[in-house]
This record gives sequence, structure tokens and C-alpha cells, in this order.
Amino acid sequence: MKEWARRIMDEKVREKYVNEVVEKFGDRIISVERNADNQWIIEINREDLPEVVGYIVNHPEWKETQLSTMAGADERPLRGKFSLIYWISINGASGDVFLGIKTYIPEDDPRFPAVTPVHPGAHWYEREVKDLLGLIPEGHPDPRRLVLPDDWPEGVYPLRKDFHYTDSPKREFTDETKYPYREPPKGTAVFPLGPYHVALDEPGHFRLFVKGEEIVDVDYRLFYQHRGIEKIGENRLTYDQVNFIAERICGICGTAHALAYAQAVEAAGKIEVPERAEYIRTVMAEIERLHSHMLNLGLACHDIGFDKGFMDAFRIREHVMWLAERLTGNRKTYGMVIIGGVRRDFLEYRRTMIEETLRKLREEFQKWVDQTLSTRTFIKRCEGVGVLSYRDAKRWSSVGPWARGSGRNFDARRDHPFAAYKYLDFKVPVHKEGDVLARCLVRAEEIMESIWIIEQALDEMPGGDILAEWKEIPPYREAVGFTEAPRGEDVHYVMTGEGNRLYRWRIRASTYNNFPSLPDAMRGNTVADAVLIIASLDPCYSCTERVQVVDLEEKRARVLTEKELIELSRKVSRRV
Amino acid sequence: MKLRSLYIFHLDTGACNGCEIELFDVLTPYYDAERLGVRLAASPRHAHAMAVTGPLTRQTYYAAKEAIKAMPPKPRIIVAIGTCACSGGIFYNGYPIYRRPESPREGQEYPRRGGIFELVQDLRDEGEYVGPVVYIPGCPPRPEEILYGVALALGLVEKRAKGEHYTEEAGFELPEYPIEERIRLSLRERLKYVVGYFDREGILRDFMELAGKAESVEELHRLIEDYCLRNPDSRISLAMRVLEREFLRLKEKYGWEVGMNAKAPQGEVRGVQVAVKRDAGSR
Amino acid sequence: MAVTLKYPFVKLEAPPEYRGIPHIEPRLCIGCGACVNACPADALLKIDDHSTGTRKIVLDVGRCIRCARCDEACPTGAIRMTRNFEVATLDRSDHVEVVELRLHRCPNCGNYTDYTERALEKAFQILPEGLFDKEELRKKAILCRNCRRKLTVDDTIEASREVVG
Amino acid sequence: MEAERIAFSFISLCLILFLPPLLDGIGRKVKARIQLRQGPSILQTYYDLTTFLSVEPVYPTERLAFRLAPYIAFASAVSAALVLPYGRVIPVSFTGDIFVFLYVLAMVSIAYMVGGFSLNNTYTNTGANREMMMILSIEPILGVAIGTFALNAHTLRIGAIPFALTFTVSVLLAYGLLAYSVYVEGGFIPFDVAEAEQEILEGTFSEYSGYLLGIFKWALMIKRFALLWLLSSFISIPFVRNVANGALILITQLIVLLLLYAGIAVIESMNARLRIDHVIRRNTGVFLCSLAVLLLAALGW
Repeated sequence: MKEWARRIMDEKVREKYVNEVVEKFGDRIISVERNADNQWIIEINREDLPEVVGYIVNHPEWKETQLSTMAGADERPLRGKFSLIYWISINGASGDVFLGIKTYIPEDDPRFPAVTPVHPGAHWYEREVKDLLGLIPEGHPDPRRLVLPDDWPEGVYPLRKDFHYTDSPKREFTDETKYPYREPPKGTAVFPLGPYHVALDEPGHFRLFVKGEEIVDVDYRLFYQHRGIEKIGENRLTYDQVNFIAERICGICGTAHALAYAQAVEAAGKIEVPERAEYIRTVMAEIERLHSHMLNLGLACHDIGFDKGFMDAFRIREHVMWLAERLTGNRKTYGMVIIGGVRRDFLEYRRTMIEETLRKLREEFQKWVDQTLSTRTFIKRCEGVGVLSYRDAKRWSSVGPWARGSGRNFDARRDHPFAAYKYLDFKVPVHKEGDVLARCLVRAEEIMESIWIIEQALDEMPGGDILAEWKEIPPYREAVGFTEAPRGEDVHYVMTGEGNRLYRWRIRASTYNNFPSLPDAMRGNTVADAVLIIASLDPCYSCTERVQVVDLEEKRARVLTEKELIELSRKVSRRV
Repeated sequence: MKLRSLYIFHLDTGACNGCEIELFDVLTPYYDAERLGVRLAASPRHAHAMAVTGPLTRQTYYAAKEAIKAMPPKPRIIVAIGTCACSGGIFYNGYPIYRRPESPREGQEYPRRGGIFELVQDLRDEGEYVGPVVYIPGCPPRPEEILYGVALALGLVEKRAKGEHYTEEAGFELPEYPIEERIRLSLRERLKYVVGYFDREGILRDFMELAGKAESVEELHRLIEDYCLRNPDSRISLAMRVLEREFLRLKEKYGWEVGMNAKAPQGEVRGVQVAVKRDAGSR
Repeated sequence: MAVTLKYPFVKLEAPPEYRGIPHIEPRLCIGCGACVNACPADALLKIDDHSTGTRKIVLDVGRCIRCARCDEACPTGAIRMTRNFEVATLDRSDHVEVVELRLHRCPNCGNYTDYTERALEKAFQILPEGLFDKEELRKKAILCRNCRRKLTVDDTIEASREVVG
Repeated sequence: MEAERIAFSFISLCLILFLPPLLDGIGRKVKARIQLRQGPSILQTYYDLTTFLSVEPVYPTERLAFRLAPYIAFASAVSAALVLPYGRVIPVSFTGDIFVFLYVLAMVSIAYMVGGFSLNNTYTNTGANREMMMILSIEPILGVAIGTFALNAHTLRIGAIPFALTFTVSVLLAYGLLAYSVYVEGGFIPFDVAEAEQEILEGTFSEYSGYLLGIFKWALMIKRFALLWLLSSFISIPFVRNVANGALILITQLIVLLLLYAGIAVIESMNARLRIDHVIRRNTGVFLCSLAVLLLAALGW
């Protein structure tokens, strides 16, 4: 293990954090339990939630601490209560700790004080738990529906255990049941984006409130792609099968999700993964980062009409896809990670193939970066556009290149070394400008780092098995699994269950933490940049599950009558 | 109608992004669908065809319906890209997935229902014209598969897929291997942990060939060492040695009277084990 | 220079590692249903008809996510991932492969059991020589569940009678 | 003489109608090659047009303006192209056609705006709005450029200008202005803000379909052709007017046109689209320069 990893994985460093929380809140803490190597669950009363979570997240001395995930569970069959667990991670290379703040909520009074006023990062989590489990966050600023389809009836909560997973109750789809979008601010017009828009890869609806072409505010309705994965994973599928749906949460970060899931189950079931499997997982995760970042850079070019950059990025990327296909059998690195290890080994010839591809890639990608950065129109469109301040990035618990482009210095690979990262050396690129260009640069630099990581991993790859045998996983054990997906940290929370099935599975994709901060980055920009800013977030709606623009001056244009037009055309011709 | 120009609008009904990106890939230099006259349309109004991805979630259902209705009345070709659009995929019976009332959520119907078919059927019931549906399964389909499907819609290639219904008449065989079936199955299972499911078949086949040739344990050991020398891949060598050890262990367990015409080993087994251990430790 | 591949105008082979569509080899399939249990997407079905004594193993390539779990689970190597990927069609029934096998009939009561004749033969192939009383096993294994239970009970009664004398 | 006139007019009409899709096809092919891909057949734009023309459109509105806009655009574009010289023949020529040229050119854009504003759709409205801002900022530059030439050549017949041009400082500068305004007015990247596909779904076009869309697209191609034919005539004719006959001049014009198209394709693929505010700022700057050029021309330099 490398020195840097040893430092942050030190027992004393870890315990310091737990001890401080215990000391601060004293007897208000009901119990503290260490459920995995770097994970502690602290049980408290629901009244103390905002205070405890707020204390840890907003702690002035704990750098880059953030809300990683939050899961609600229907534990009525077990103890007659609902449960909520807020997972907070300590980042910034200051200790590998995950703190789970757990509280129970009685069935007859399903309410809890919202954490959102203290930490806006909890915004989506608390709306989601209201949708899916019927737990009411009191004091939440935006209690609208988030996840469920508009034609879903009120009062039916799909993640409750008494709801059968294939049921799909409906209500009439009328104007009243449509999503209640916010009223546009005074003096603005609405510019809708989506749900079907060419530049948005996936459906989502954005309402941009615009003045002329300037965006004043944004409202959105996402979760068009909510597919009920968690419920299927808890009911229809077995532990091993869940891996395959986990991959399909997202087509680009498949390995990251499968890995996060596998690691969560491994932590809960105390399954030791062979070292070779950890190295192979690392290489696969990095190959995924290569193709994902290149895709994002390519799409950013496409969105501003720079087709040469788009085509070139995809041409270079294709070699990575072919490599992935030969390593895993599928272009999307699907079907590789499984609980206990990996499914295919790297034979010698595959190693050689990776090395050759990387050599070519490094050279060609450097050329691409030089070419793109020397295109003036590209820089003009990216510089100073879509600025997200450090404060906002922290406030919304943003992750990945989106946050690192705003100066947040954290990366799950370094701060919570998983798989084989603890044996490797690498840098975490951080830029402080917070604009689209900064995020592009972070991604470009990460590609170079990824190539270096893969090369190290191939050099140091040990022998041995690639899969651990495991027989049974004890029921009702909780753990989180975390990975650094190309878009940022992915966290999966699992609670094991009986009959070779999960009791509760909570997926938290990186975009889930990034998206709520999008309006902050979009305000003050123009409509033309909206798509580019969304692309620079590298959203993966399917992971998390569009924007209507709203205007003052433009309103005039909208109601322009034919008469006015003729007059206008006369004016034009007179000028000529 | 043979089309020489096909504007495709992309409709995502809740896909994982895998198929979308492959659809984008089809436009890029290596595949370049534009040479077939295919272009991505900016609006459903321009589209002759609709490329659908995703299992059709209820939230996208209404928007997707509007999008198809916004297309010009003809030809309205639907290209279902990916397993999800073809049949709902792995998500087929989740609670937010749209299915027609008559499509069972837990049934055993085949061809499996789900995906864009549900919407197309709804539209046809409403009296809207919807053209042919080209199904391109795959999770995600390779760009070549999408090209093939599009070429099929354009009438440039022949259909190759064909449904099959086999009965007992197809014949039955229980293949005989040089080693006993239960040992073979155990070895096969063990190999999954060493080199994974994909490479194991080839390695096991080679091992069985050697085991069939060997007259004695010593000879088997020699044959395997020979094989490893000839084959420079350290992973395959490791797997062969693991197989040899496992094979001898199982033979010991089940008895030696059948299979290899060899006597019980005298101490070579340990020797082999040591060798294997050393190998496993090194790179 | 242009790098564009000539496909679909020329034939193109997928790489050997590629996981294409699965295919069931009917001569090897024993109808055990291991693949059906392993399949996460329910692309494989096991449909028993006890009135006609047939079992259908149905594979719908249009539902298959190509994870190769079936390939991994199949004891006889009947279901295999192929490198074929040209399966686009206008008719979904082109994606369905059905293997229809006969169910074993209990010689005692004449009812159909829930395993196929082929699975039984395979089971006998796997049985280790000498460890078990094969003949005894053969006698029991070919019976249906009810008859087997009855036989076991009968045997026990008989044995206890012998003991009690 | 009359026979030659009729022959040339006929050829020019064929060129105006059927050459633009080929030029577009060539542009696409060049772009594809720069992107290292095979690209479509150079006849692809014809296939696209014929397919569009054979498809029944959907009418999102009952308004007549919506239905008429493509035809107005088409007619205007063709008329703009007809006042230009083809060899030594100008199909339609009269004094003051210089204003007609600019007017009908603007009519194409106005038809685009009418189409866009006839609907209550944010994308078409934004597209129309952007087109309006574009046309208001670029037409003056084009006007000044052509005006400078006219001042130099002492004629108000646009087709006759290149035959009477003498080279002065202001004329050389006006060439630059003309090239710039033709490029911007043609809506080539980075100035395709009004039809931006990714941002506003091709603006006004987003609601057009079938043959209406076909005609509209065709009209825009003819407009581009007219603009570039103007530039190509101004570049080629002054050099060959004294040494070549009509046919040869026509061929020179064609060759220059092809080169321009290929050159534009190269510039297009090397750039990202600008934002409308960038474009307006740049156009305003160029317009101020153009006034200086006009001043030079007025002083006789």
C-alpha cells in the first residue's frame, strides 16, 4: 500500500471523526456501531437530524465533507418502523470515513424534520423519500413530486414492502395532475427545452425563464427515466443478478455502478476480494473513464456546432470501445464485475492489447486537445460560461469533474481508496475557474491520469484467482459501496436480506448530487449556452433518472403580429 | 419503398444511455451512417423514421406519443434500438414502466412483450398510421448492428434472423469426455474462479485432451509442464496447474477405479501442489 | 484518409471475445432450466405442459441483455453465446428460439414429473460410480415426487417392521 | 446574339435551380473528408430534397403565412440569382436592380421570419428573432460593399458592375467586406445561429415538414448560391473580362464558385458556432469599418 493511502486509512485518523461527533452530541446519540472497515452507523432521534447532519457537513475544519447518500427504508416487517440513514463522507484526503446517521420513524407518524434548510444538498433526497416511501420532510422548501410519473396516484408508495413490485397503479393524466412548474419570475418568458431535444441525449424537461436570451432562472422536471430499478433489485433479482441491472443503471458508468454495488455487498457480507480482481476492476473503471470523458468532450464540441472536434473525439474514442469489447465482450464494459471479483481474466495478449491502445491513445488525444484548445471559437464559447462557484458546489454537495472544475478537491479514488487505487500513484486535477472550459480541462487531464493509472496497474498486477467464492450473506447487514465514476462519486447503500435477495438497495449516481446545482450555474447565461452547460455537467439522466427557458424583451418578439412584421421588413428594405 | 435518404429522430423512452451513445457512434468516422443517407433530424417534423431507445417509462409515454404524432403521416418507420425498446429489457416489469393492460407483467408469453410495441399498438388503436417497426436487439447493440438494422429498413441487406422451434426430433446427445462428467463439471466450476467463465472452455478442453492421453499421473504432470512451456501465457499455465491439482484431488475423493488407467499417486500430488502454490504467488 | 469501414456492404466478423446473441443447441439441451433461473432479464422461459408432457425452453433474443449468465450456468454447454449480431428484423417472432422436450413420465403412477427424460439421463451420467447404490437410486430417481415420497415411506415402514420384527 | 442570350439564360436558370444541391453535396463531402470519414454521395442532397418533396407535410397551424413562407423564400431566392451575370449574359437586368437584389435577398430572410413568427413555438420564434438580428446587422454591410463597387463602376446594374470595375484601395477593401457579408449572410458556421440545430432545433424549420420543408431548404440553398455567385462573379470577371468569351467566363465563375464552396467547407469544419451576441458585436464592428471604406470610395480612392 502506498504511503498516502496508509495515512488516510489510519485507524486513529478515522476514529478521530467518530469520537468528535460522539463527544459533541453525548447522550443524544443512541448507539454507535462500526458496520464495515471505514463505515460507522450512528443512531439518533429524528428531532436531532438537521442538527447532527448539519454539524458534520458544515464542520469548518473538516475539508470537503459532504452528503454522499441518503436512504429511507421500510423496516416495518423487521421493527415496525421506517428508517432513514444519511451517509456523510469525509473527503479531501483527510481520512477515509463514512458516517451513517440513522434514525427511526414510527409508522403512525411518518414525518421528520428536513435537513435541506441546513444543507441544500439534501434537497432531492428528501423529496425522493417523500415520493417513494411517504415520509414527509417537514420544512422542505420544495415539496413537489420528484421521481414518480405524473400519472401516479397520490398515496401509493412503491418502495414500501406492502407494494408488489409489478403493480403499476394509474390515475387520469390531466392538466391538474401535470407537474406543477414554478411560475416564471415577473417579466420573464418561458423557453422550454425537452423532453425531446437533439442535444439532450436523454429526456428531461427544463424551463428556462429568460429575459431576451439571458437565463434568469430555471425549473426542471426530470426522472423521465425512472425505471424502478431499486424495487426490481429488491424483489425479482438475486444478489448476483442485481449486478447486471446495476450496470444498466447507466450506459456509460456501468462498471462504476456494478462496482459500487458489488463493493457494498462485499462490505456487508465481509467477502474478501482477490487482489488480482481488484486490479482488473481498477483497469476497467479507468477504461470506462477514458471513453466517458472523451464522449463528453466530443459532445461538448457537437453542442456548439464544432463537428470536427466531435468527430475526432469519437474517432479516438472508438479504439477504447474496441478495446473494451475485446476485454469484456461488450463495448460498454458490461458484464465484468460481479460480487467477489470479476468475470473475465486478462490473459497476456489482452494486456498487450491494452498497452498498445493506450500508447496510440495518448498521442492522438494530446493532438486533439491541442487542436481543440487552439480553436478560437471553441474557447470563446466555453470561457466564462456556466460558472459554478466553489460555495455553490459545496452547498449542493456536488461531485466529480463538475465540482473539481469549481475548485473542490476531492475524488473517491484518493479519499476512500477502493479496489486497487491504494497501491497506485496519481494526481487529482482541480481547476478553480468553475466555467465550462475548466471542466473540460479537468476531464482532459483526468484522461491523461487514467492512462497512467492503467499502465501502473498492468505493471503491478499480481497473480492468483479473479473471483472469491462466497456461500451466504448474513441478512440485515448494512453497508455502502462507493466508486469514482467518470461523473463523480457513485454510492450504493445496501441492506442485505433473506432468500439470496436484497432487503434495501439505494443507488446514488453522481448526477443526482450535481443536478440540483445546475440552475446556479445557468443563471445569467444565454439560451444558446444552456445545452452546453448541461453537457458540461455530463448529465446522465438515466443514472438519476430538460429546461424550460422563461423573458421580457423576447415576449415582444413572441407576440409580433404579421402587421408589425411587414413594417419591419419595410424598415429593413429601407435601410438597404 | 426504397429510400435513399432517411432522417431519423431520436426518441429516448428511458434508456440507460448505452444505446444513445451507440447511435451517436453510428454517425462518427468509423461507421458514418451519412454514407447511407442517414441523418439525425432536429425535430420529429423532419423525420422519416424514429429511432427509439429505452423500455418506455410512463413519464416518457405521453411525450413519446406526441413526438410520433408530430411526424409527417408517412412513412413513419420506427427503429427500435436495443433490447429495452424491443421488449422492455431487464426493466420490463418495473412499476414505472408502461405496459398495455393486456400485456402481462408476470406472464410467460413469447415473443416477450414490452418496449415500444406497446406505444405503437396504442397509436394504431387510436387510428394513427405507424409504419413498420425494425427491431434491433442488443444491450447495447454494436454500431454495426444498428447499421445493419438501418440498412434492413432501407432495403440494402437481407434479413438473416429466423425463429426456430426444435423438438425431440432434433436428436439428443450426451457428449463423452476423456474424464468423468462430474469431475469435468467440478473442474469447470473451479476454473470460473481462476480465469473466468469465458476462457475456461478452451483451457478445460486442452486439459482433458492431455488427461486423456496420459497413462499415469507422472505422465500427466509431464504433459502439463510441456504444455506450459509451449504456451507462454502465465495465466493459462496457472490454470492448467490448478486443474491438475484439482483433478488429482477429485480422483482421490471419488476413487481411481475408472477413468485414467493409473494407480493412486505416490507423492507427486504434493509436489504439484507446491509447484502450483509457487506459481500462484509469483506474477 | 477516410477511416470508414465498409460494413454493411462487406461481411464483418465480431472479435472472438464478443458476446453476441445466445443460441440453444437442441441436441445438447436437457431442459434442466438452469439458464432460466440464471437469466436476470427473463429472456429465457421454462413452460411446462403436464397434460401433453412437454417442456418448452424459450429463448427470446429480443429480451436478452447478453450477460452470458446462461452460458455460465449451462451444464451441458447447450446454450452458448455466439458471435452473431445481425439479428435485426421486422418481425419479433424471428427472435424466438424454442426447444420442446418430453417430460419424464413416472412409471409408477403415469403422471408427468417436473424434469425431462434428458435431464434424467444426464443425472445418471454425473452419478459417481460406486459411491451410491446406483440401482437403488435408479429405482427411485425415475419416480415422480409423490411416488418417491410414498416409496420412501413404504421403505421406512418396511424397515421399521423388520427392526421391530 | 439573341440565341446566345436565350441559351445562357436557360443555362443560368438550370444552374440556379439544380446546382445548389450539388454544391451542398460537395460541401458535405469535403467536411466529411476533413473529419476522416467517407461521407455521403455528392448527390445526397438531391436524394434528401426529393424525399422531402415526396412527403406530405403536417400543418401545425392554419395560418396562411406559414404555408406561403417557403414559396416566398423560393421565389425571392430565384429572383435574386437571376439579376447576376452568367458569362456575359444577365438574365434579368435593369437600372437599379442592385436594390432589387438586396431587397429580394432580405425577402428570403423575411419569409424565414414570417414562418417562424406564424407559430406559437419558442424555437421557431427564437430562430426568427435571431434571423432578424442577423439580417439587420449584416445587410447594411452587404449594402455598403455593393454600394462601394457601384460607386466605382458607376452603374446601378449589379450584373454590370464586375465588367466595369477598376481596382482602387476602396474596391480591394470592399472585396473583404463582400466576402465577410456573403459568408455571414449565407449562415455558414460559425454564423449559423438562426438555424442552430443543437440549440434551437434549426429554428423556424423545426415546425416545417414534408415538401414545405423541402422547398424552404432548397430556397436557402439557392440563396447561398446567389450570394456566392455574386462573390465568384466579382472575383473572376474583372480578371477574364478582356480575354474570354461568355462561355469561358461562365466556366471561370463556376470554378471559382466550387473553390469557394470547398474553402467554406474547410472553414466551417474548423469552427464552433458563435453566440448571437458575439455575432452582433462583430457585425457592428465590421459595419463601422465598412462606412470608412464607403468614405474612401466617395473620395475616389
